[in-house]
Amino acid sequence: MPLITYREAVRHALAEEIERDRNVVVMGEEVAQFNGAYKVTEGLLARFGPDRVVDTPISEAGFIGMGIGASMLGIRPVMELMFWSFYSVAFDQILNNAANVRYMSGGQIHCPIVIRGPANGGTNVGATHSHTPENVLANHPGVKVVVPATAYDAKGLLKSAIRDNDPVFFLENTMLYGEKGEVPTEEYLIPLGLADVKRQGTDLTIVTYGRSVLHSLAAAAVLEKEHDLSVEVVDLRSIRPLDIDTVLTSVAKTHRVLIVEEQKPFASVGAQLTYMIQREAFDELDGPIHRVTTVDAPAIYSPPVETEQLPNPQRVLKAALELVAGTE
Amino acid sequence: MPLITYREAVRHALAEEIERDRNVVVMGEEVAQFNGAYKVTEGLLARFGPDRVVDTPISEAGFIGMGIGASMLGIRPVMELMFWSFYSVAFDQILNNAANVRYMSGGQIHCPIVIRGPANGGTNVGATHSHTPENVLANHPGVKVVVPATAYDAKGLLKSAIRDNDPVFFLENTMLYGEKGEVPTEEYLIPLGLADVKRQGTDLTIVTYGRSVLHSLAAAAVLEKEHDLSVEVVDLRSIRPLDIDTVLTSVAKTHRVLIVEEQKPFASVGAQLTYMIQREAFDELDGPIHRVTTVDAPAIYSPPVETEQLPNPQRVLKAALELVAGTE
Amino acid sequence: MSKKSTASAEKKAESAPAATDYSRVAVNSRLSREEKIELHRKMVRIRRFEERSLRAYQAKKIGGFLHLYIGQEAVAVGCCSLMGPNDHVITAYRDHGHAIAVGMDLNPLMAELYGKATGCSKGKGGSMHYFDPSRNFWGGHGIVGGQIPLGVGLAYGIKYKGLKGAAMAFMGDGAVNQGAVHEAYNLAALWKLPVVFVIENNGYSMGTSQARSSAGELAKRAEGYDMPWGQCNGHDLYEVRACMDKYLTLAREKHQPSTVEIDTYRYRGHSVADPDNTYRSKQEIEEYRRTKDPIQVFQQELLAEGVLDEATIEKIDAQARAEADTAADFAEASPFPTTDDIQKDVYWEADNPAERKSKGRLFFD
Amino acid sequence: MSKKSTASAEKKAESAPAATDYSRVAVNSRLSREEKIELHRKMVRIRRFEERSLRAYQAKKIGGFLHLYIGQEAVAVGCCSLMGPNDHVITAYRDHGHAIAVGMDLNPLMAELYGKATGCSKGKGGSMHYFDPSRNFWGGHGIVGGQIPLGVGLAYGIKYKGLKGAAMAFMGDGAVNQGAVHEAYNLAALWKLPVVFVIENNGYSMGTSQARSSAGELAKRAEGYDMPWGQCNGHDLYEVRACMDKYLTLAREKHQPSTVEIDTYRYRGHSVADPDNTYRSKQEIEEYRRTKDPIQVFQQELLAEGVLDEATIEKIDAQARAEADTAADFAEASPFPTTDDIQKDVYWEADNPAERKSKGRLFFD
Ligand SMILES: Cc1ncc(C[n+]2csc(CCOP(=O)(O)OP(=O)(O)O)c2C)c(N)n1
Ligand SMILES: Cc1ncc(C[n+]2csc(CCOP(=O)(O)OP(=O)(O)O)c2C)c(N)n1
Ligand SMILES: [Mg+2]
Ligand SMILES: [Mg+2]
Repeated sequence: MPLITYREAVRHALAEEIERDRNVVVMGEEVAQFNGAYKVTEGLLARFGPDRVVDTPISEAGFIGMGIGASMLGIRPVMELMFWSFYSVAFDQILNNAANVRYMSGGQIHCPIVIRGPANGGTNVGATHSHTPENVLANHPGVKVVVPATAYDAKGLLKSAIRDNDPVFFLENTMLYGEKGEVPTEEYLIPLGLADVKRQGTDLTIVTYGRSVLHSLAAAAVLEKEHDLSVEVVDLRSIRPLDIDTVLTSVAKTHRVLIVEEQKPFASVGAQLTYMIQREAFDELDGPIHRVTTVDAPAIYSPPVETEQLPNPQRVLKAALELVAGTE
Repeated sequence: MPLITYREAVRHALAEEIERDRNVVVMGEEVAQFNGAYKVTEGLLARFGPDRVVDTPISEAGFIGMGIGASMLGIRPVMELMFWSFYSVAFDQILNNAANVRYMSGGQIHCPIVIRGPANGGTNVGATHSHTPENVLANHPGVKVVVPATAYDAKGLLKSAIRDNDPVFFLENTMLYGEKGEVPTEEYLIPLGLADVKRQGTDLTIVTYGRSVLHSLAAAAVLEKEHDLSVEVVDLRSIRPLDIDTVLTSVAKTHRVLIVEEQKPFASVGAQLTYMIQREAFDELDGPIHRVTTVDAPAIYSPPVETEQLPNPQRVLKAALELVAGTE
Repeated sequence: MSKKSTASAEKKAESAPAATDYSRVAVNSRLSREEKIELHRKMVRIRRFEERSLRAYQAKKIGGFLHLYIGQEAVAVGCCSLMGPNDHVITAYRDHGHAIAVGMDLNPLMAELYGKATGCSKGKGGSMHYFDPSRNFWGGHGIVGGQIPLGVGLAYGIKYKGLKGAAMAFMGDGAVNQGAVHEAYNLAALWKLPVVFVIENNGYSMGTSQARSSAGELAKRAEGYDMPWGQCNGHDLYEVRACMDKYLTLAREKHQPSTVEIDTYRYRGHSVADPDNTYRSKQEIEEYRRTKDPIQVFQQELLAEGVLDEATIEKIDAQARAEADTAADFAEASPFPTTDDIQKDVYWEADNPAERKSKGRLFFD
Repeated sequence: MSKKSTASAEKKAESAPAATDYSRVAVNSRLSREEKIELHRKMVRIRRFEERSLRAYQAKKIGGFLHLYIGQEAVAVGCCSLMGPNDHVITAYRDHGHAIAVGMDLNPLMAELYGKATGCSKGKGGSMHYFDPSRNFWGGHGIVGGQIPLGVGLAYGIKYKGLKGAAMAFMGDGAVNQGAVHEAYNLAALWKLPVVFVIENNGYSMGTSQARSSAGELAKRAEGYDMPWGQCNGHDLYEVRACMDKYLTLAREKHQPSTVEIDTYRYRGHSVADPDNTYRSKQEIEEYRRTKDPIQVFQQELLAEGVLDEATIEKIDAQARAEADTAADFAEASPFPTTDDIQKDVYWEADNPAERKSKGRLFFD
């Protein structure tokens, strides 16, 4: 299979879906003529023209609301937020209109819109540009939330997201755009809501998603090699719908759980996972579930310090060893 | 002590603080001439004049941002959101500017702003008007979040909030405005971040806050009378800062925890509490922590059905009995 | 008079000069007798429906808010009467008039207020959230101004599909101060999207007069986006039609968006719970009722034209009252949704399990 | 030329007609030699600082974004040179110029870029988040348009305290399409708050020309709120001062807010990482550099006035380069914040534990 970057994987998914379905339109700030702030949409304007790949003004509430309205008429807009952080100015459109309109209309309407863009720290862009809103988004019934970690997953999940009839929020990662992975040439889809065991193991389950999957795998390799610990890494891939069964299966095997997430701790995705795991598998747990999260503060700018604020292999390693030590 | 309503308690706190500190200004839609959409600010315009009690246009991002800017210069704005639900259009101002400006300036600035208003379901106002964003707010380091359940708490906490030098988000409840409670005539303050054990018990701890405190107390009375169960009800009062110690003390006594919260379940305040309790008191737990939350869907309009969607005494009772049955 | 200025009332911008006899404007003169009567009937049906709903509210049959449109009927009926098959409508929470104007039946509308499963939104939306996509009616929205970007999206969809149509996006005078409205203006103007932004200026946002909430003239803000704009008298159905026809045509024919401010008035409080005495006088309301009531104005016009006579008026009114009563009976007799219904209509996929492609849990507890 | 229209450039609204010799306008003619030289020096210092920071960025000493102000110096220096003790400034992420213009030292500014604890924001804010409340400088804000309501808040504070002052709220040409900006306009106009909204129109928002992002003329949107507005040439420091003086005076004396659109240009990409070739030509940039460079224009003026001579120019430039190098050395030598610092500067209470009144946990893990 060819090795392509995460960025290319997203781009290929967009291109294939634009090609497949006349109703798919890609929109956002700088996605067309500028080729995308992070070059995800590079070449799409040239290939598909300005009707299908559309530059917007800096009006996130306006253009996302517009996309939601258009989706009610059957258009399938794929809107780029240059950073997911900018959802802050479009929050009402995203989480009142897209999330609620089906319900408030008694099921008469659905909004097949995708909103995508990066949501991560690690590039020293500071507090306002480093939000990871998957918990906030998934808090709202009516929406779907996907956070792919690899090129393969990004492509297969984005294609499913675009074909989905519910609003899907697709959270990418600028730190992953350059990461390469094997991606088949033939078309494939990955269903939303299916976790992927990225590494098998028996001593400890790490539940994670997004870039933290990479950190967890790196830590797992060291744990195996240097500490003789067999770590299973469950990549959720999708936050809502959530494949809790795969998580529970793993917990039943290892009896120890570490959650690794690039989230501010209070009411994070990991908090939700903890609730579900202890509720549904209390007797399987040898000890408390631990978390590695973003250190609880707004995102710091200082480059070397930001690395420490975020989950990273060292922090995962340390937390895993602590957890295992506490349950031996 | 005189019996006054929750509404009056909030009003008295506002009046006393306007009187005490020249920098306190009350602002919001309809707070002045109309006497408040829910009559919380009734009479304040007449008493303190239009400089201190100010009607705003329907521009939440604009006027809350304005309040934040003014707070940087030492004004202490107390902004009313007619419903906290409307934070959706001011999200960026609230959670980027108010929450982050201290950090991004390296501590040079602080924002002594209070944003207050009701955040609750139960009055059949539908999906867009029934958000309970305490989890979303508290997810953001830099902010404080308070949810008083009684008139006494509302007054003492609001006065503390207004004197606090950090941004404080104060979540009231339209269903509680008419509830009466004893409130002393002499001035008092309740520190933020201090939970209150509203009922002592030994068999089960209910951790809760806001209107759910009332439901929990009602259920606790029945549990005692009809099921011979002694229930402790811990009212958090403040979500951030969080008095986890009082919760843990109760858990160490009862070994069983039920969380009752008017929250959508995914990544709720209760999820966070669960993480903390199991992490810090794993061995104290006789069984899994259970939750009673809002049934996971946008708020339904239909009046009798909305009652069932929300926590209510019957749902608490049922959950408590289930929990106890499961750990006997 | 609560409005900004008499200057504003005089300067009717790009709409026709004040002396026009709007009955002679083509869009009105070509109406048949039956069509004219139908316009009258629609206004009467709206009013009787709302009066009946108010009684039901007072009898505690209805929860939440009830924002009555009484006094503003000529706006919704005038505008919506111009709709062709590719025209679409979206509005705010004061939506009963628009719903009836686009042709929705009273039964499901009343049942919605009662929170019944037979309601147009299955009892899930309530008064603020009427919807009927089959009639190109996209709600009923509770967040002030939040529907306006959606309206631009409807226009985008119309244009993208190559259809000749227009979207009408209604808002109140208070809503113009929401940022999303301005973002929507710019997008519509920049991309030439066929939308008419309709400001129903009833002089107040809740208890706040226009002068206390908005700097400048409302419709004129469109100029900042190089959009044409107009103002008209919303008490006169013919004038509403004449004015809107012009801007709808611009939208349909040239993809030219515009803003139209329609002068109107609500007799009732902001919502039923509104005390309605801190911000305007009884006299002001009475003055409007006496001199500008849209049903009276149009009725007089049709009497003068010989289209209506007193007997017909009586009959229409009696029918409308009966229809509203029937709707209340229907609503009363209908079942509430069940608790199982709470989690329906959340996800398309959950409602169409046979076609579900995703895995995992969609709902949490 | 990327700007909307030549019509727009001609129609300079309420600012002075094109023929004015701005050096003779009182606000400029009363400047002393030293003051004039100081204005020149400020612009040079900004430019040398930024050029030095660019080299540091290329050497990977700086993370994140670096939005250079090169080419726009006369705007910040012109505007901020008019500040009195009760005047305040807030701007967006392209904030180096404003920070130096209000008088911040280069050392903490460079150290901030390096992410050092000695930075003006202790390494927490970075390039986009310079702050110095002691100089009435309230940042440095990353969310497009998000600072504008804060600017109105500064004006509110000034007025509430009964001070004679004004706030300047800077934004780019792309920012005018954010809803919060319009909400802020309305509030300022409605409540007569002493703020000047300054649009630094450099023709592009990232890779999008003004024509592709904004319908209508930018400053003219102020009319929709009954606010006065002006436009001026931001390549000429004297003109900037003349124009801004007028609007600042209106604000200070009459609490009259206004919008001023200042024509300017950035030579560098949107940020350092911007490829800068998809949306404008090299020639366009060169043309601006050659004919409109604000430092050159003002230097020529001062040479002609006999205020500057070549030797002084050389000396100022050398000093500015040396100062920038010193700042880079300072930054390089400074320590990074520690991981313990991550949770400082989050809560006032946590930073002032002796005065803490709340209980419970403020931080979570
Ligand atoms: C964002 C937001 N802010 C506030 C409200 C509360 N609210 C509902 S209607 C209304 C007044 C709106 O007035 P206007 O736009 O003139 O419409 P009208 O009620 O006169 O039809 C207000 C403040 C809301 N629903 N949404
Ligand atoms: C709400 C929001 N949307 C998008 C961005 C990304 N962004 C940063 S700067 C910028 C362009 C702004 O252009 P302009 O306002 O003209 O200012 P200039 O960069 O020219 O100084 C964009 C799109 C952002 N920071 N915030
Ligand atoms: Mg109104
Ligand atoms: Mg620009």
